[in-house]
Amino acid sequence: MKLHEVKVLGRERFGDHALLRYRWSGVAHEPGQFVMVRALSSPTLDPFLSRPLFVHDYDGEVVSLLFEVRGRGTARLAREDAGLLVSTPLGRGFVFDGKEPVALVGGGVWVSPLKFLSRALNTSGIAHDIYLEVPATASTAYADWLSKSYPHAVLIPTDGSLNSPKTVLSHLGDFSRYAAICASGPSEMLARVKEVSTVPAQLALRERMACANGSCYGCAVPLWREGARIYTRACIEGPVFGAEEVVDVQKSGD
Amino acid sequence: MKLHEVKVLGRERFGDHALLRYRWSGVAHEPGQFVMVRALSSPTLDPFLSRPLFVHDYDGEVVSLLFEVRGRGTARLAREDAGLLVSTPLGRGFVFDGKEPVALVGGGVWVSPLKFLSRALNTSGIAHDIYLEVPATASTAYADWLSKSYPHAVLIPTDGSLNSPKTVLSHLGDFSRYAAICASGPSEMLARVKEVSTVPAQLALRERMACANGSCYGCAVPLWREGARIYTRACIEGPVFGAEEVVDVQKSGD
Amino acid sequence: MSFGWAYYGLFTMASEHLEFVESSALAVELCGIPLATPLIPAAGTLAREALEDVRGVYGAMLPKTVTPAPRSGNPPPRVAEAASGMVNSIGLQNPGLERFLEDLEHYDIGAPLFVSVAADTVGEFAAMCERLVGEERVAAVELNLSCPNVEHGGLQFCAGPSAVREVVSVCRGALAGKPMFVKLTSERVVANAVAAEEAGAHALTLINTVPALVVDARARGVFLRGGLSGPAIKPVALRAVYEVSKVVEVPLIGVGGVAGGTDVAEFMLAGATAVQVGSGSFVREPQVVLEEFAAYLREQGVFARDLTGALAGY
Amino acid sequence: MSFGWAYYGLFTMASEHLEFVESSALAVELCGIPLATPLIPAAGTLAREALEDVRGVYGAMLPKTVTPAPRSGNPPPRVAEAASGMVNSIGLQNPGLERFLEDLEHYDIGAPLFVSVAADTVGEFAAMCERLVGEERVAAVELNLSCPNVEHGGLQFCAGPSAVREVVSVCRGALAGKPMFVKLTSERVVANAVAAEEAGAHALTLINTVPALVVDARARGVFLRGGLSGPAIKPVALRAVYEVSKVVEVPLIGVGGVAGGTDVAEFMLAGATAVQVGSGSFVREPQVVLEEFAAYLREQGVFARDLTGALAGY
Ligand SMILES: Cc1cc2nc3c(=O)[nH]c(=O)nc-3n(C[C@H](O)[C@H](O)[C@H](O)COP(=O)(O)OP(=O)(O)OC[C@H]3O[C@@H](n4cnc5c(N)ncnc54)[C@H](O)[C@@H]3O)c2cc1C
Ligand SMILES: Cc1cc2nc3c(=O)[nH]c(=O)nc-3n(C[C@H](O)[C@H](O)[C@H](O)COP(=O)(O)OP(=O)(O)OC[C@H]3O[C@@H](n4cnc5c(N)ncnc54)[C@H](O)[C@@H]3O)c2cc1C
Ligand SMILES: Cc1cc2nc3c(=O)[nH]c(=O)nc-3n(C[C@H](O)[C@H](O)[C@H](O)COP(=O)(O)O)c2cc1C
Ligand SMILES: Cc1cc2nc3c(=O)[nH]c(=O)nc-3n(C[C@H](O)[C@H](O)[C@H](O)COP(=O)(O)O)c2cc1C
Ligand code: FES
Ligand code: FES
Repeated sequence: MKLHEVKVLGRERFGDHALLRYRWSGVAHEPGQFVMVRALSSPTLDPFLSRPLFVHDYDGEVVSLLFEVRGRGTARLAREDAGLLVSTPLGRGFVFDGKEPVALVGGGVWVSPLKFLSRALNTSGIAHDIYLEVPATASTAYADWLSKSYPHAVLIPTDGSLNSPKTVLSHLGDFSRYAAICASGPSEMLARVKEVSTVPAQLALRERMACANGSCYGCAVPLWREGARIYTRACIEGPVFGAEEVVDVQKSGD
Repeated sequence: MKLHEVKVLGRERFGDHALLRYRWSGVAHEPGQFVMVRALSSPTLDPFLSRPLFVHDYDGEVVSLLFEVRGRGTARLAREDAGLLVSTPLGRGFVFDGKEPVALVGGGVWVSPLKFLSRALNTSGIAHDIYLEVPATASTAYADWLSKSYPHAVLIPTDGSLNSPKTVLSHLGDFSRYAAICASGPSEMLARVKEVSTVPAQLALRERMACANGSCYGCAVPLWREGARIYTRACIEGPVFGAEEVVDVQKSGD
Repeated sequence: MSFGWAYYGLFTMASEHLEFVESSALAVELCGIPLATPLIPAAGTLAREALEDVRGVYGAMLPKTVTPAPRSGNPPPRVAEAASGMVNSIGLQNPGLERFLEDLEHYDIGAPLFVSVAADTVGEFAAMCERLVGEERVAAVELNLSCPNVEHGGLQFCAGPSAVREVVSVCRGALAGKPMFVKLTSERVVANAVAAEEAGAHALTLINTVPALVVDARARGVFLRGGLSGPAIKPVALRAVYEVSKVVEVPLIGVGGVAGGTDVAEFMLAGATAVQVGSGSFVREPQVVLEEFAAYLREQGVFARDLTGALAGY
Repeated sequence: MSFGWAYYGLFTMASEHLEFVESSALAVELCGIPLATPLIPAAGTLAREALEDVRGVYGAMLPKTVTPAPRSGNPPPRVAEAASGMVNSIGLQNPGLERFLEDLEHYDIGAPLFVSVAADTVGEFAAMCERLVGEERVAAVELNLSCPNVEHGGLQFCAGPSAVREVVSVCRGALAGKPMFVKLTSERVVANAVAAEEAGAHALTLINTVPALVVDARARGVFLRGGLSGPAIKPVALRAVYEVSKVVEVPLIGVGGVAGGTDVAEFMLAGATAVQVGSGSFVREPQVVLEEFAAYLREQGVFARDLTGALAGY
């Protein structure tokens, strides 16, 4: 996969979370798409694989990525001095038929793509509400940043240990008020949205990835297609899927 | 092996060569000793092993290392932004019985330990001459730096392709003018010093190292000991050996 | 034998594509099949959706292993990272031989097409070979023997020389002279290689992934049981190629951990005629690997085909 | 079964040394031998000149493999770097058994002493064991079977189950009940492990280095033919421990690529009772590895001995 060296415009840290902004003059991003990234200083060996991250925001010139520092890869990305290599935007994002209002439902760091989605809906004049879970494990710094960054969102503090999926959904109340749901959260929340939503829902799924171009068949997502259960590839057919076609939400994406 | 994080005071580049200075308040270094070093940003995997480097100079507070950028490890060390991890001084260096004058003979990047050696001889008031080969492959920047850094040395430009060992030795002329020879250069030069020196010579050898504390038996140097040919460990019994006890100089140290 | 680089005539490296006026610097021949470059994608690491950038880079195309019937593959997780590599357990997800053949035109990169096959029984292996022998678009068949033989209690076809000999000789008969590569793992590779050659293999592909386990210490669970690939296994793969090259006559195809141009050279020096790129292509562009390899050839003043086995002791 | 960390009473991590008021958090038992920590140096990776910093870190001492007569070892180069690891070919340089035993006191780190042995023939193996059986300072003997059997054309003692069975049963007899560990490579590890257990091994050490080759592309030469170790082989070693743990009853000692505290946990979860640290100790302090492992135990609220085999599926 070809990665492009980009100019990092800024790095911010909120506890274990980081926001990274870079200039992008290539092909335009769509909400729900992701990019493969790696630190410039680790071209091959440590860590070996590039990391998939949702496009958190994109204004036509600047892309931002929001991530949690978990392991070797994200630790490197968060380091101040590291240059950045990124792919072009990958996969299929959220799709709209213009019906409104739309509910955006998110939780944890997975709220990331909803920012860009909200921007796109605003541009298209599509009414929407945002409901975001803030797990108890999130740092105050991240929680504060979330409330500033999503000023119109309903923020729902949850008991993170269980990822309390009911909490955000109970705030949302009657699904039928909405024309559609777009969800990006921990696997239990997504599973719950799939289970209970009475209106069309789209789920931003994650799965372990290696190639991110359809070659390795690593990022398998079980779907119903023409009545049969098949594994499709999240990197080229997703990461956003219609909830009804997803067989079940795998926890290996958490 | 325990490595210590040190404050890098400066990095200079001369073509493919680099000089790195750091503050050191631990146990004092001796001329001919070496340290194991690695970039702070690569604690384990890439590259895996630490790199052995001679102590180029040491004034009681600041250590400097002179190295050629060859592969992954030295490339990292030469990068401006990398922090540094270093071991305490390791191995056995040059030894003196006070006889003078002494000839210091070096070539290529291996001239490195002779700087510190010259400083120590000056301190002890031992007269010495320095003869340094400058291979044709060296950059002008490095050649210029050498002539500034070793102002009293006889610099001998050589046809680097053959490492022309005769050249430096012919400049040196009659060995018997000297009480001792201390050599640090490419393997062919060291082999030649061993072969032709008529006075006691000490050779600063290198060999591939992994542990640098005697554990792995990787850094084998063939020696004559009590009439038998044995392999000793350069990291704890060397890297400086008496030429007469060395069976032959291995090119795997180049 | 080596030629000065000047011999190549004009050699220019464009930013996007290599252009050889004398392109024979990179060309090799494998079982009589001319390859424009010695690089081949490793089976299972290049899908038809990702062929855009590899035209002119690979000397042949080799799609993911195909089985007689469609396979849906293993549940996720299927991939995990390891030190300098990765572990995978895909489970041979593929559309099955018939459907694969219907879509064969999608694998056209303007280079010979090789097809990797696997099956549960020797009989099924033979049937696939019989189906492929008349397929003119298929220049060679690679037998993937790192799959369980259901007739032998699930032991792999490459578990030992006798199992290898059986499946290879049957496929050799079924393929009636069409070039057949036999792909082995590092386990018992010398004995298996000899058996494969004796049974009629035209070339050997060395090596498949190395059995591995990834444990999640925090979850205290097995994360993945699969095969290790990537730079971590390069020294193991090089050793396999080197040892096997001393005991067989057939050409070898080296695979395992190639991620740069000198890796390609190392495999050829150790005895390989062609080299496959797998996981390395996930982190570096095959195009760049080829450019680096071409630069190496230029620096050393040799042709690719002269590297094979041209290894001195240290 | 797991206990809350509070159970340990006072647990303080000093900057230089671990201090356990309730030190049983780290303790394990191996073949009836109590070890204060589950860490053991891997044979050949800790010399008597380097024991200063490992007191209290290792639960037992294990010096480099000893042979009946002195060996001078291989000519250099003997070590080379690889991706996330290294390759070595030391050639068992050692002073020979008698001289080694004379110097035995130099290996005292205040912990049980294990001795690794290798020989050219089964008879020599047996003779070494007979010499060691009466040596009270030696708590256990590890048979290093990754060495060539000169009576069998240079094939390794661990080339296959029948060879393993022969040498292990003879040594078992010679050792008359003294704990005997049998060290195997990853090749054919399950079959060899079963054979070793049947022949009387008290524990199995898994794995030795993986056969590897390092090529110098610029010099167009073999740089080193040896064994790969380090993090690169960790997934291979974990797999060996895991698969073997399912088919044998004897305790396992995991080794391969340990360079941090969670690596230790991974090996124990996969089925190991104790864990050896080899090349990892060249790049990280064993002391730090132990501290990280202790922190892991505290975080998870478990005792070391409870980890062995406590692995769930994902
Ligand atoms: C389509 C997609 C979009 C994503 N977007 C974001 C995002 O916007 N913000 C964010 O914080 N995280 C996101 N993730 C998850 C993110 O990729 C992982 O958290 C990250 O890779 C962990 O890397 P690491 O180096 O910190 O962890 P390590 O533990 O070092 O990772 C080891 C390996 O596991 C993979 N991995 C680990 N966790 C996950 C995971 N949850 N999902 C997939 N692969 C994983 C890594 O990519 C790597 O290959 C996304 C994942 C996918 C698939
Ligand atoms: C005692 C001693 C002192 C040394 N002092 C100096 C010095 O002052 N200046 C200097 O430039 N070089 C010195 N060297 C050599 C230096 O260690 C190597 O040039 C360096 O390790 C190459 O590392 P790399 O990452 O650039 O190369 P890589 O090719 O990435 O190295 C791969 C592996 O080979 C080893 N290696 C490569 N070349 C050599 C070599 N010539 N000798 C030993 N190991 C090698 C590396 O340490 C590493 O383990 C010394 C070597 C020894 C043993
Ligand atoms: C994701 C993935 C899928 C693979 N699928 C196959 C396959 O279908 N058939 C096969 O013979 N080998 C398969 N392999 C093994 C590779 O072809 C190759 O032998 C191995 O990965 C070592 O090469 P590498 O280190 O360059 O990846 C696969 C490897 C990976 C990483
Ligand atoms: C330099 C070196 C020397 C070794 N010598 C021996 C030895 O004498 N006997 C033995 O059984 N194993 C020996 N080994 C193998 C190790 O004990 C261990 O099995 C292997 O290195 C894998 O562990 P690691 O990845 O932690 O190094 C040696 C390994 C290295 C790196
Ligand atoms: S990540 Fe390889 S197919 Fe999706
Ligand atoms: S480097 Fe290990 S013994 Fe010298």
